[in-house]
Amino acid sequence: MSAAQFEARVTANTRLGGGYFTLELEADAPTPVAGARPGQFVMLRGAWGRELLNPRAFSVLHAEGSRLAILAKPYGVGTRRMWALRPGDPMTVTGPLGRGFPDPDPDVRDLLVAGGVGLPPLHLQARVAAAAGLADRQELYYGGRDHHDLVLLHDFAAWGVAAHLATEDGSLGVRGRVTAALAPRLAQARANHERVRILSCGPTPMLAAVRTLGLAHGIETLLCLEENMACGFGVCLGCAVPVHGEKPYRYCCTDGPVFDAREVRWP
Amino acid sequence: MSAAQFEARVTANTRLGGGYFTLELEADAPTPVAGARPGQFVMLRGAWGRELLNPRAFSVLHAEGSRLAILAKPYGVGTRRMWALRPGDPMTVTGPLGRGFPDPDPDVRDLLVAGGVGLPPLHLQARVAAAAGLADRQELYYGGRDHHDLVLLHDFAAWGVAAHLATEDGSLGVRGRVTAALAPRLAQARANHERVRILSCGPTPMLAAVRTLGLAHGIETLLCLEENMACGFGVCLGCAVPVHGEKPYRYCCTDGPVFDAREVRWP
Amino acid sequence: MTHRSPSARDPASVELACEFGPLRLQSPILAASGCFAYGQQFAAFTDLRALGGISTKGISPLPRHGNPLPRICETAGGMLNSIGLENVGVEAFLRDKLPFLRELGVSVWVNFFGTDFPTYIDCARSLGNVPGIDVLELNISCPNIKHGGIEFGTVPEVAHRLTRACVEVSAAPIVVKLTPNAADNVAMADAVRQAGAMGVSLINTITGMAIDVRRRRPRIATAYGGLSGPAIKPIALRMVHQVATRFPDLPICGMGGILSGEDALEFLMAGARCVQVGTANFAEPGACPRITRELRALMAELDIARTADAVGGLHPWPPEAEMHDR
Amino acid sequence: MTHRSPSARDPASVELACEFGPLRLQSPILAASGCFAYGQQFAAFTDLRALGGISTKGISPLPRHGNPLPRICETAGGMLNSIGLENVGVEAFLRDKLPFLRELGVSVWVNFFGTDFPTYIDCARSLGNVPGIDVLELNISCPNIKHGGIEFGTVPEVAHRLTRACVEVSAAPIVVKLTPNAADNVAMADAVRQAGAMGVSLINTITGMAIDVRRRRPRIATAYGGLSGPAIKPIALRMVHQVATRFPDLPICGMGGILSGEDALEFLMAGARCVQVGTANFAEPGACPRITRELRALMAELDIARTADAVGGLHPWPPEAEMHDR
Ligand SMILES: Cc1cc2nc3c(=O)[nH]c(=O)nc-3n(C[C@H](O)[C@H](O)[C@H](O)COP(=O)(O)OP(=O)(O)OC[C@H]3O[C@@H](n4cnc5c(N)ncnc54)[C@H](O)[C@@H]3O)c2cc1C
Ligand SMILES: Cc1cc2nc3c(=O)[nH]c(=O)nc-3n(C[C@H](O)[C@H](O)[C@H](O)COP(=O)(O)OP(=O)(O)OC[C@H]3O[C@@H](n4cnc5c(N)ncnc54)[C@H](O)[C@@H]3O)c2cc1C
Ligand SMILES: Cc1cc2nc3c(=O)[nH]c(=O)nc-3n(C[C@H](O)[C@H](O)[C@H](O)COP(=O)(O)O)c2cc1C
Ligand SMILES: Cc1cc2nc3c(=O)[nH]c(=O)nc-3n(C[C@H](O)[C@H](O)[C@H](O)COP(=O)(O)O)c2cc1C
Ligand code: FES
Ligand code: FES
Repeated sequence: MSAAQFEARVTANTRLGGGYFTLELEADAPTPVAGARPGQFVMLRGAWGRELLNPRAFSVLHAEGSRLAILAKPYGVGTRRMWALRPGDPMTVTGPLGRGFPDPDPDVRDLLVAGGVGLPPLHLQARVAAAAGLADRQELYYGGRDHHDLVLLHDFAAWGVAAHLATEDGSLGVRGRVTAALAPRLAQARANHERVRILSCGPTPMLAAVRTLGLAHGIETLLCLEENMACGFGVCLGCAVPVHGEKPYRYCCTDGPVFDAREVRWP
Repeated sequence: MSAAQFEARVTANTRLGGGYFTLELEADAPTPVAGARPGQFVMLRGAWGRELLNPRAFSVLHAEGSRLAILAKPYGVGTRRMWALRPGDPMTVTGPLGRGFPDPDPDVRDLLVAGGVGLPPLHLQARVAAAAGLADRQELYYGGRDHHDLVLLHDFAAWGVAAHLATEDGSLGVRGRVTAALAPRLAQARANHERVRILSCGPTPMLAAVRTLGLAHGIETLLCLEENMACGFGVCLGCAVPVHGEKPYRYCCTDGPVFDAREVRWP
Repeated sequence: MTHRSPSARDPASVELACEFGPLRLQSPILAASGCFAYGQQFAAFTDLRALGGISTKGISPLPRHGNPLPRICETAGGMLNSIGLENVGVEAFLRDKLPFLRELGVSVWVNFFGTDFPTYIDCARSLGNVPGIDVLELNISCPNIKHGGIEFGTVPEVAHRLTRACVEVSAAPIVVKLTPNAADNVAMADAVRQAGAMGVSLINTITGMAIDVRRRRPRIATAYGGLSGPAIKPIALRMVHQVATRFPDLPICGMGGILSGEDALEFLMAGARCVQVGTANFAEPGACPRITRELRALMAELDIARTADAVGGLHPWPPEAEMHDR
Repeated sequence: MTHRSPSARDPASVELACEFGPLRLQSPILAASGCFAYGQQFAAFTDLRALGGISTKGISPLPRHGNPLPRICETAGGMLNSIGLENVGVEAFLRDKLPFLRELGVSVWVNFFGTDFPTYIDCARSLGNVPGIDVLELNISCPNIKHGGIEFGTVPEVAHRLTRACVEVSAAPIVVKLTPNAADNVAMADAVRQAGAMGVSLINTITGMAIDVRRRRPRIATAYGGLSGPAIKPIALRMVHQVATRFPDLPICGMGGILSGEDALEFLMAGARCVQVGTANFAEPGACPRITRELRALMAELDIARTADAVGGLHPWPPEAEMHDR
């Protein structure tokens, strides 16, 4: 699905608690973002004049026809402005960009490991799987600081996707990091020769821990990475990802954002 | 009345036609701008981040208690943003600044000569005079390109201030420039030894013509000038006005914006 | 909304085509080096054939992998980059990238650099004699590589020698891209002009820094990077104007923070014969064609018939005594 | 809204007081020259006693009337000014302005300049031996006057001689304000340091231009003016960092685009011992006290006990292989 740049308007900006919000946008006509795979992203820019030049990257949470939604949290100056957007405000969208996760596979269990604003790709993967009747092939492992950090849980419940929650303060699910919940599951899968793969998106330290676990258990691990992006379509070369192999870098926006954990040059 | 800086919210942004709009603002508590004289101004700045640094100057159109209103027209980047403001949007206000016109005087006729966004000081002068029962000592000479360029006429009518209108296309009042309407009035005043003075605000070419007329007739002429301003309170030295006398410049924001036409160093 | 004077002429009658030294460009709006890669990615979004030309990512004799990450961050009205001149190298460029560019029918500017005299000259020789390359843009100004780059761009005598050496081995005309980090751009322009440069491009990015106070470290891994975007436009316009005023016959390609047709026209009026659009392409793949449309409309409004008529010719301010009519 | 780590310490416990060479400042936040006049106008809006100090408008031996208008215009994230160093002159300054400043109890920096060696020295002598003046800030960097100004600021040997001559006649320590228009700020800093300057201020404005395309003329009457504001912050930070890295013992007063406490902290971490706030004062007469409050809160959040602990000490980026924990 080739990408396009188009104008859209905010139709809703919903505060979810914990600082999270979903932003829903609508264009005048159906857009190619409706065909986005889980893990693909859009570049968004508001009417920011000459102060903020570059758009910001957001994973597609959901898209259909002329509509699309993302999940975000105020972080720096761009996301703080997005937090304050109101219905009717204009945004410029470019997408869908990048390569997403593989399709759900009836023969494989997807262990969806999410943290923070890394939820959208896994939320969309679960949605797609559920629509294909493969909800029971998806298991969500979702961690955060506290219960405010875990959002959109009802969707997984509605789709019939099992959710394993972890919070650092124990206010929801098991107490601890998401990897604590994941580790025994990987051991079990290995013991049972079960075909599983890890699909993960979240803060980089979490991804690093997931990667270490996945590699240790010899389980296919796909990481959806974040890098600072100026363009999102392969021209600025800002979004280099350090990789093993012939060349030291690949590009988050065009080669990723989904990378095989083995490829990523992390310790 | 000493100036203050305070936060306010837009309560109304009213399109008047011809590109003009009035912006009404309200602060949490009464502000010193309520005591502004006609010709005094405020510096306004929206939530413009780091792109536009400096506030913009606007004559006080009306102020009472915690409320104030200005009249404007989209011109450059700042006024274009103001055009798009909506109720609830925040603005930072500093004012009242500068020195305004003299009080209405029962023994003198004020010939209020206005053009474009130069109307507010004269509108406020007429309002003040009317409140003091001196509406009949005020005469408005108001010119524009066409009838869209002449706004808020009903106020003058309500106050009982006579209005002499001129449009370049003849669509309202006499055809021609406002000076064409003013010139015979000055001749008449001189012939009758009538005590009149000119109070004028508008585009610089108009002010230059008014000044020439006033000087030619030996009539006291007060011009409310515009200069690029960064601060509005006398520190940047950006708003120099060329004057005759010992020093080549005075400052629009602190010495003005109202200057005696004789003082201004124009040809 | 705002009262705009109605167009003084039909926008369709505005002639954007212009000359840049011996070159004929169909429009003065080109894409800037490092901000357009080798053009392909833009084909999906926009019609590349409307451009005046494309300046490629800087090419070196051998491929380069670039700098460690993070490589970019945003600042007020600008961005810092420290890409490190990552590029595919001469050989892969000629094989994989040039055919696509040549096909477009727009003027092809190949931005290039070396790390010392021999590699610069090698590069000029390999690229400067290939059909379909219209200009070699000699980059003596990249702040992001350790060797070469900046020192070539700040000492007039060195720039002179380097330019002369490249001119001698290249059939394609050489346009030297000057760095704003030099003390005196006029002296630099003079040096390369006398060495046979056909023209100059200015400006490249300005060395800058940003700090993440929470992590107490620079925002980009190399600490310093190149500042681009509207933040630098006033500096770029001043430099273009200085050089154009001093050397009215030297073709100048102006750039730095162009986001709109009006920005482009500012550069033309400052004395540039054509301009490049850089950072704007990242947010908006269709930036160049939009800016071209805006320039055309603005020239029509201001009754400027041809690009050449827009170049230079700034009016001085009248004496203060006559300023009442501004 | 955003999750901020709760303050690591009580903001009230943060010690803003700091040393700048022999001076003790009660806060590292000063008001910048030319952006605060002589202080009086701000008294109506804000408590001046909370400042670390005030740098006055540049003073010359005789009063100056400044440049023709228009003198200012805004650019993306910045503004251009060409005030032309208008000032009341030494005599009126000492008589009418200094008493007010001295009363405040904050450190008084008198920014000064001449048009040639004798007038510079004259000025240093008249101002440098007056009680209540804590620093003479030697402005060798103003782009807006025809004579003096820029040439003094770009040639290290000239700056050295000028600084030495001023140091010799002034009891007050001399801080030299360097210009970003020089090729090599490190060389300039070295030259004035060796000439006996107590410290350096950087940066002054950068020469820039803006064009009104509709009137086809420069936006300010002198065509070129000085660019200030957030647009130049990355350039200023880089220059402060370069000089601080090279001369860790030389006190640096950093400035350029500071609008917030976080901006100020960036300058401290780049190596400045104190900072000045310029353009921000125009929009917000209370900018300096607000920035001071923000700096205090941010230092508390980051568990920085004293201003001195905020200065310098940037962490380098870890090798890429360890970057996953960023
Ligand atoms: C492929 C992709 C998908 C993403 N999906 C989402 C999403 O669904 N929801 C969401 O909330 N966010 C998502 N992000 C992150 C989002 O793009 C950043 O939070 C956003 O760019 C921050 O913008 P800002 O203006 O708020 O912060 P800035 O002020 O631009 O940045 C503040 C600081 O954050 C750093 N920074 C900025 N962007 C990133 C980044 N991408 N990674 C690491 N550090 C960064 C900057 O260097 C700077 O230090 C995604 C990023 C990528 C690359
Ligand atoms: C004392 C005073 C009272 C004013 N009262 C009103 C008012 O009641 N209503 C109203 O609509 N406007 C008023 N103005 C004018 C208003 O301040 C400007 O229109 C505004 O600053 C333009 O801002 P902008 O961002 O839209 O334009 P900018 O993009 O800032 O400016 C565009 C161009 O206009 C020039 N310019 C900007 N300001 C001025 C100026 N003041 N005079 C001449 N040229 C200028 C700039 O140099 C630039 O070339 C007043 C100005 C002053 C000084
Ligand atoms: C990410 C990036 C990469 C760049 N790479 C190059 C390059 O390889 N060679 C070069 O001469 N200039 C390079 N530049 C500089 C631009 O061509 C241009 O001179 C500069 O960015 C100013 O223009 P702008 O403000 O429109 O971006 C690069 C700029 C950016 C932002
Ligand atoms: C209107 C204006 C006038 C200035 N006048 C002086 C001056 O007289 N002497 C001086 O050394 N610097 C002067 N400066 C420079 C500032 O002190 C400061 O170095 C520069 O503006 C960068 O800081 P900022 O971005 O916070 O404004 C002036 C700056 C402005 C904007
Ligand atoms: S974001 Fe520009 S190349 Fe990836
Ligand atoms: S606007 Fe700053 S001195 Fe008048």
